[in-house]
Amino acid sequence: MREGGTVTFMTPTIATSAAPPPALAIHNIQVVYGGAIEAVRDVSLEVRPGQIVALLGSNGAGKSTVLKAVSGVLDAEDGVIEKGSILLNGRAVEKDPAPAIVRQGMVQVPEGRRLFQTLTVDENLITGAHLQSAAKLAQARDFVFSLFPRLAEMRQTTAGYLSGGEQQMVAIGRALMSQPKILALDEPSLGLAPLVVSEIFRCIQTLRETTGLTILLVEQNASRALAIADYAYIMENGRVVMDGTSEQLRRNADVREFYLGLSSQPGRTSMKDVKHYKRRKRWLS
Amino acid sequence: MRSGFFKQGYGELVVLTDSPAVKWWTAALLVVMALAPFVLGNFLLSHLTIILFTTVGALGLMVLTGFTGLISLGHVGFLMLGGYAYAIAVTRWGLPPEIALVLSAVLPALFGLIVGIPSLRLHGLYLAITTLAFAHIVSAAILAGGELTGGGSGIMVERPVVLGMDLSSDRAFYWFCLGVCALAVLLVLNLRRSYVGRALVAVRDNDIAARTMGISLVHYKLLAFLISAALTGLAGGLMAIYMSFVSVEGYPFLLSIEALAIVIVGGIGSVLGAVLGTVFIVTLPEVFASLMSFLGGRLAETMTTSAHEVKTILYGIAIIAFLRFDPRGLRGIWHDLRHTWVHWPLRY
Amino acid sequence: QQGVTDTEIVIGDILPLTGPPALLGVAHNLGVKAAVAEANAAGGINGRKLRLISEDDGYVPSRTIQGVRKLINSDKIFAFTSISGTAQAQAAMPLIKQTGIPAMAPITTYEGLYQPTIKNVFAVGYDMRQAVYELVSQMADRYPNKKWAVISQDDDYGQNVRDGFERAAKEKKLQVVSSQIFKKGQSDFSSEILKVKQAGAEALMAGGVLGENVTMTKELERIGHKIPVGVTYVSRVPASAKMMGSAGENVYTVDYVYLESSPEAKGFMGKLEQHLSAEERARVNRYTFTGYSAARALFAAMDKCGKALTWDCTNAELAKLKNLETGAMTPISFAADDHLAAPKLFLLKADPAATTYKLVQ
Amino acid sequence: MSAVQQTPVLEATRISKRFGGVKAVNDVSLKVMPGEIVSLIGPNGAGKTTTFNLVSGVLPPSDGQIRFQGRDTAGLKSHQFARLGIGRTFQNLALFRHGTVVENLLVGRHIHFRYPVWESLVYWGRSRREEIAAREKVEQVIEFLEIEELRDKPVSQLAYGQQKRVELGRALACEPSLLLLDEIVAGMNREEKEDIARFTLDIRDEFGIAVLMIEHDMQVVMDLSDRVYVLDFGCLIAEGTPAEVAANPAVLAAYLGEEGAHA
Amino acid sequence: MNYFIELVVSGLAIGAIYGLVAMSFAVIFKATGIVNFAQGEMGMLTAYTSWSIATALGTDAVSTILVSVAVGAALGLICERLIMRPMLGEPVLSVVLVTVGLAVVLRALVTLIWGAAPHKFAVEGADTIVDLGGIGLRAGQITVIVVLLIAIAGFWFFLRHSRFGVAMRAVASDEKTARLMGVSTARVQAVAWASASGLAGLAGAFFAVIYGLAPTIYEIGLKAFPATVLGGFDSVLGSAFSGLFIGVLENLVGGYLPSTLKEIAGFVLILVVLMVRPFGLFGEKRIERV
Ligand SMILES: Nc1ncnc2c1ncn2[C@@H]1O[C@H](COP(=O)(O)OP(=O)(O)OP(=O)(O)O)[C@@H](O)[C@H]1O
Ligand SMILES: Nc1ncnc2c1ncn2[C@@H]1O[C@H](COP(=O)(O)OP(=O)(O)OP(=O)(O)O)[C@@H](O)[C@H]1O
Ligand SMILES: CC(C)C[C@H](N)C(=O)O
Ligand SMILES: [Mg+2]
Ligand SMILES: [Mg+2]
Repeated sequence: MREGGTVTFMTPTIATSAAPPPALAIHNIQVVYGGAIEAVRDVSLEVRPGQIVALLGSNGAGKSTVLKAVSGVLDAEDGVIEKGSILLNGRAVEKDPAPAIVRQGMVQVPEGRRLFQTLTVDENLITGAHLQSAAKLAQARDFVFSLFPRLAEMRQTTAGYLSGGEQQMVAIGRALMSQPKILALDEPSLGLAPLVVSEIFRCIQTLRETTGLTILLVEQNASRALAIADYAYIMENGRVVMDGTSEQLRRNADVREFYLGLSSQPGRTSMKDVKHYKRRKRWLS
Repeated sequence: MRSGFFKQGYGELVVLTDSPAVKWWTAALLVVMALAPFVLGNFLLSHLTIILFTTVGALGLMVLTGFTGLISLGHVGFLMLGGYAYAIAVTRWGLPPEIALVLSAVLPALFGLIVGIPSLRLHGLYLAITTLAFAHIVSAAILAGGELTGGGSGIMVERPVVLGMDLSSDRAFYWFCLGVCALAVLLVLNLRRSYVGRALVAVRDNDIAARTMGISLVHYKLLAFLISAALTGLAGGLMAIYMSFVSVEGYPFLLSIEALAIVIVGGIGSVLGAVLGTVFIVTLPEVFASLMSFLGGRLAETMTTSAHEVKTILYGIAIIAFLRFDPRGLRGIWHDLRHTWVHWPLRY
Repeated sequence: QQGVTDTEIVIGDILPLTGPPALLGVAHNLGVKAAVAEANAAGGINGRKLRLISEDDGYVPSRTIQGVRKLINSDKIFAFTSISGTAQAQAAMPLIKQTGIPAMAPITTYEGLYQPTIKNVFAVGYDMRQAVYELVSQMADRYPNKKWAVISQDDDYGQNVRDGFERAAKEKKLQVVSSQIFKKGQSDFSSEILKVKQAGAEALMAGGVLGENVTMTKELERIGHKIPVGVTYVSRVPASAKMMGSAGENVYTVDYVYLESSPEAKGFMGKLEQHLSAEERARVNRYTFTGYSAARALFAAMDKCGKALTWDCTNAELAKLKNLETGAMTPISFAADDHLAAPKLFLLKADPAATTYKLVQ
Repeated sequence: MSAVQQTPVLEATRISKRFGGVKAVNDVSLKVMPGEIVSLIGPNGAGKTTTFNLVSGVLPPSDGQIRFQGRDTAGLKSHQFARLGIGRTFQNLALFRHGTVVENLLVGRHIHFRYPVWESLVYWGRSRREEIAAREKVEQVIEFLEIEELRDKPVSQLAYGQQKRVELGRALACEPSLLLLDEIVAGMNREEKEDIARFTLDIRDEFGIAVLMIEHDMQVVMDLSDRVYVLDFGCLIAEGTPAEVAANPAVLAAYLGEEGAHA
Repeated sequence: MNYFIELVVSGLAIGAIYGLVAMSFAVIFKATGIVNFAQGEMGMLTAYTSWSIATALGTDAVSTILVSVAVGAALGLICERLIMRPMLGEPVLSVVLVTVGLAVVLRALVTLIWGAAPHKFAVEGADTIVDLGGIGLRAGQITVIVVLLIAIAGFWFFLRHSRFGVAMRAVASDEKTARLMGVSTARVQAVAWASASGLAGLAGAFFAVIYGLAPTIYEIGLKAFPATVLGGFDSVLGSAFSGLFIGVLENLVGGYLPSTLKEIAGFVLILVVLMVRPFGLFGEKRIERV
């Protein structure tokens, strides 16, 4: 984002009261795919207004599944929330369809971009603002272009022809078009160049600071995520195995080794020096 | 529950089934099928015969649409070519029926190659429509075929003697179809588990990736059309023998659709699905017919004129309800049943 | 014999109950049903009640074969009161011939049904080819020195129309300027009719089944080419007259079945009233007459066989049938070497105002 | 690298690719020697994936020459590249999503089957033997990549990172002499990245496969690569050892940013 | 020359009906990515229903048109709600097959309710022959051409200037993600079905008025297929114009060549066109990338 500040299109939430109710609260959900595969078991987490909460975990841990459950799109993959509840601003939404959830101000940037390939960049953005008035649409679009100037040049390009990184920018921009109150990001830095990654994280932070946007962030880049998150959960094999403030986690030895790549000795280990393949599931104990 | 998760050689990994139970059941089914004519009445026997040769055709479409993902709305064209190839070979050229049956597979296969050529450039519905156009053109050509094809009047064919079997007996014809069908199922199963079958599926799922694996799209799409058309043509030949008559009107567009229905209801991409789908789609209308005469009694008599409509409506609703209930098709239901059976009372 | 029990005789018919000519098949079926109801009301045939099984072939020959096979092999019927359209009957003939089951062929009569005589097949009606020949000849007499065109369907039925037309054209030395064949099921005839006009034709033989003929006359009207049109008796139903409307002013046909309004048909219409529901009566047309007549002829023969009802006896009795009055058409007779009951033909002209056809004197 | 005379596995000379008016790749030359791990980096949209597409035959170059082990690839059909010994993974997963993991890997071995098509219908004798041999090879790959538990799962049911691993397996099953990896560690956590890094090194060391990879993760690039090429707007802007490249101001400006270099 | 013009003009009249049906195919495809095989049947059912309504309530031309649009749209909504809605998100082929099932049901339903006999759909003035410089056209035929032009203009405006049009395409492109963005895919589908059935209903009603009411009207669906393909499956306007074009082509073929060729003229044409443009004349190109 070009020097912050100018972002005024979102109504700031009042983040004053001592313990505001969580913007998003998940209680003990269990998700089953195809009536047979249990992908998420007994997961609970909470995101307070204005917080950035990170959700970390290895491949297949169930992070994306949690986000899909929150957004109400599990049914498209034959998944169901078997147990538990999801509260958005105190309202149970686990049975709501996706558009209803968007209307309540929660939008997701899905994993793997999932652009509307045959539509142009502009049309992708317009779809993102589907529930917005025309005036707000223009405003939101200007904001997105200020965030990703590269997209402004590619407005009329068919999205399917963009490079991976450009697609990711469109995906994030598209979600921002609806001016959400809660934003769920599934691996936003995936496939982005370092310069852009920095930019994205800076922008997430600025968004939060200037607009009070609440953010649930699924990331593999743990050091980045922990750097901006207030609180974080770590998932393994469909369960939350650890949670705490970013500070606490950053100090945890396991997290340091397996997520931040910092061994007990000072200094960074070169990837070349990793001598053996590490085994998973040690969190299960 | 099955045991035997431990394999002693890699050979065991490529077998069609590693379950003794499945082997036993298959053998039992074959024996029962072979003995069926001794117990079944005329009607059921001819119904089974229809199922058998329809399965052969359905397998053909399964190879093309199910494996390779090329949707065809014109399979009735291959069926028609197969039927006419047989009829013309036997009645016009006086060829022996064995050779005529081979022709009924070969001629459509050649046409399959021609129809396949557009598939290299066209995708999805556009290809589907070209196959539809092909079927239309075939029927127009046959109508204009004069003496050779009998134009609009069609050709009568007698039930032949094939390999010493006199097919004019319904039983003999049943056994013949059973043999052909079993062979076709086996061949397609083998095809599916070989590199050829995997290449076809790869083309369906991701043609660019398939190309980088060294799979030539031209080669395999044409191959799919070739095999598919040959099987469907053979089914056409059998159907001509069964009907003893070929005419252009005997091959309405609806047959293409029913073939697709078989493939989809059965479960895309599965040989078992093709078989189950055929049984389902071929039997469904008969079930409704007998249901109506059973329930109807006098009612059925008074509504003879609407009976056909009621039957058709029930048929349509059954298909809709079925897909609504389980869009993965019969194969999906089959897997669920098996899963429940194996895991019960646990759910996961 | 199959289909016969102590109390019951099962008979069957196969007809286009769906598809383009369903109107005709359904009406025909009603005629058969009326005959069955009448016979049953009178105590059945030698004490056995009749039961009718109707099969639909949708006007598709291959389905006719299947249906015939089903009726003979599964339903085990004793006899056929009717065998579908021309191409359909043609396709089913070998099967019927082979089994020897008594079969009436009252829907469209053509040479293949009776020449050479088939032991168990009896055609009730006027030969289609012959009828077209008569029609064209009579029209040629009324409208001498006209240039002619013919448009016909691309199947056996159309072939019969063409054959009859060509014979008439040859004998009457007609100048034929356009001869077109259309694909069964076609609905738009604008190019065909423009072609007729372009060729300078002054009279047309329209060889469609029903809707096709209607569309052709309406197209003629639209392009302002008012010429006399001949249609086959197949089209001689109220619906066609109604649909042609003012375009039907110059439409001729020949038929051997009494007009619904004629005095001869009065008794028959009364019977229909008795045996059919109001809803069914709304569907009645000339095919009801043919269905009834054929069934009556069959029943008469079966009746003569007495208790020992067999196929051979029925076939033999049918061949001996003389001057059977049905009240629906002129009397029916067969002979051992003549299985065509060719009743008398009348020349008819459409009467758009009354949405029917009327006799031409 | 010892012998200078060695023929490069891959040698692209001044290749370009235009899409309509856009020059996605502009006059790029690059070379991969046997046993090398080479990285291709650059900002988003720089043309890296397009370069891969050219090199692996997915797209024909508008200009330039691509030699593979000394052999000119001009005029080759795209499916023929695999037979030259090029295996690759895709940035946006391109698995055969209806198949299981094993089936996907077996497709990877496609070019190694020798028996004629019709024998597949028989599945006996030669065809069966070859199928068994292929299966054996695939099991080795599965073992190597430690995806035993996923073996019979349909790939559509796998999580993103698992799918990437299967893609790697599929490319390995090809037994290529050059492996192209397009952002393979994207979407993996540190631990998994280390695994992949280890695999990559082993692939090179044990199987002698040269690797050309596109990567945005600088640690992986810096730690593994023997050499690095940097693309920007379709043009090569730098080339050299990781350290040289990381110090290049043009690269810093266009790609790494101040902090990226040591992130 | 006059002969040629007469062929062309008559072709436009039937082509306008193809055009309406072709448009309706394209509308549903554009919004949901599926082909509705019951489109011709929707037209037929609408024609019959409108006929029943018209015979009961009198038959002036304008109200007949309005009734058929309304009936068509209502039928579309009902089918969407009862049959298509539950199929949202299911594999394309399954959904397409459901429409085939629907077609079978509707076809039989029409015969069941109204019988197989053809009827005249009499609309005041529809049969009047209007003389256009020596060429006679029935008022009904002229009206259908005009109606097609109005529909083209309407849809052009709708697709060009409304965000709903964009949302429709988004749904067709990726249903799940569209929902993530707050697009109610159900509503998009409902609107698509309603408007497509309205178009098909118009086509069916006009066909019935011009050629008579018969249970074979559904064949306009099959006849309009080539038009949709020619225009491009996702090109609503392209399909409309292609309908006109195919109507004219058929007539010219019928007029100058043996008339049996007329039935396959459209199909032969699309074969040729697709070889040159694999996605129709105005269709969107498929994205092929890795
Ligand atoms: N559609 C599906 N059907 C069946 N199983 C699924 C499906 N989607 C995911 N799974 C399974 O659920 C588990 C969790 O998947 P999920 O995508 O949530 O993981 P993730 O934490 O997001 O991993 P990644 O970091 O790789 O994206 C995985 O083991 C996966 O195999
Ligand atoms: N098939 C295509 N048609 C049109 N433009 C294309 C096509 N493929 C790529 N491009 C364009 O070429 C440029 C380079 O794309 P490419 O995918 O090679 O980038 P990249 O370096 O891989 O980027 P990233 O790191 O984001 O994946 C982009 O601007 C993209 O929009
Ligand atoms: C009942 C009618 C359909 C008969 C028609 N004339 C035919 O012979 O084909
Ligand atoms: Mg994920
Ligand atoms: Mg890329």
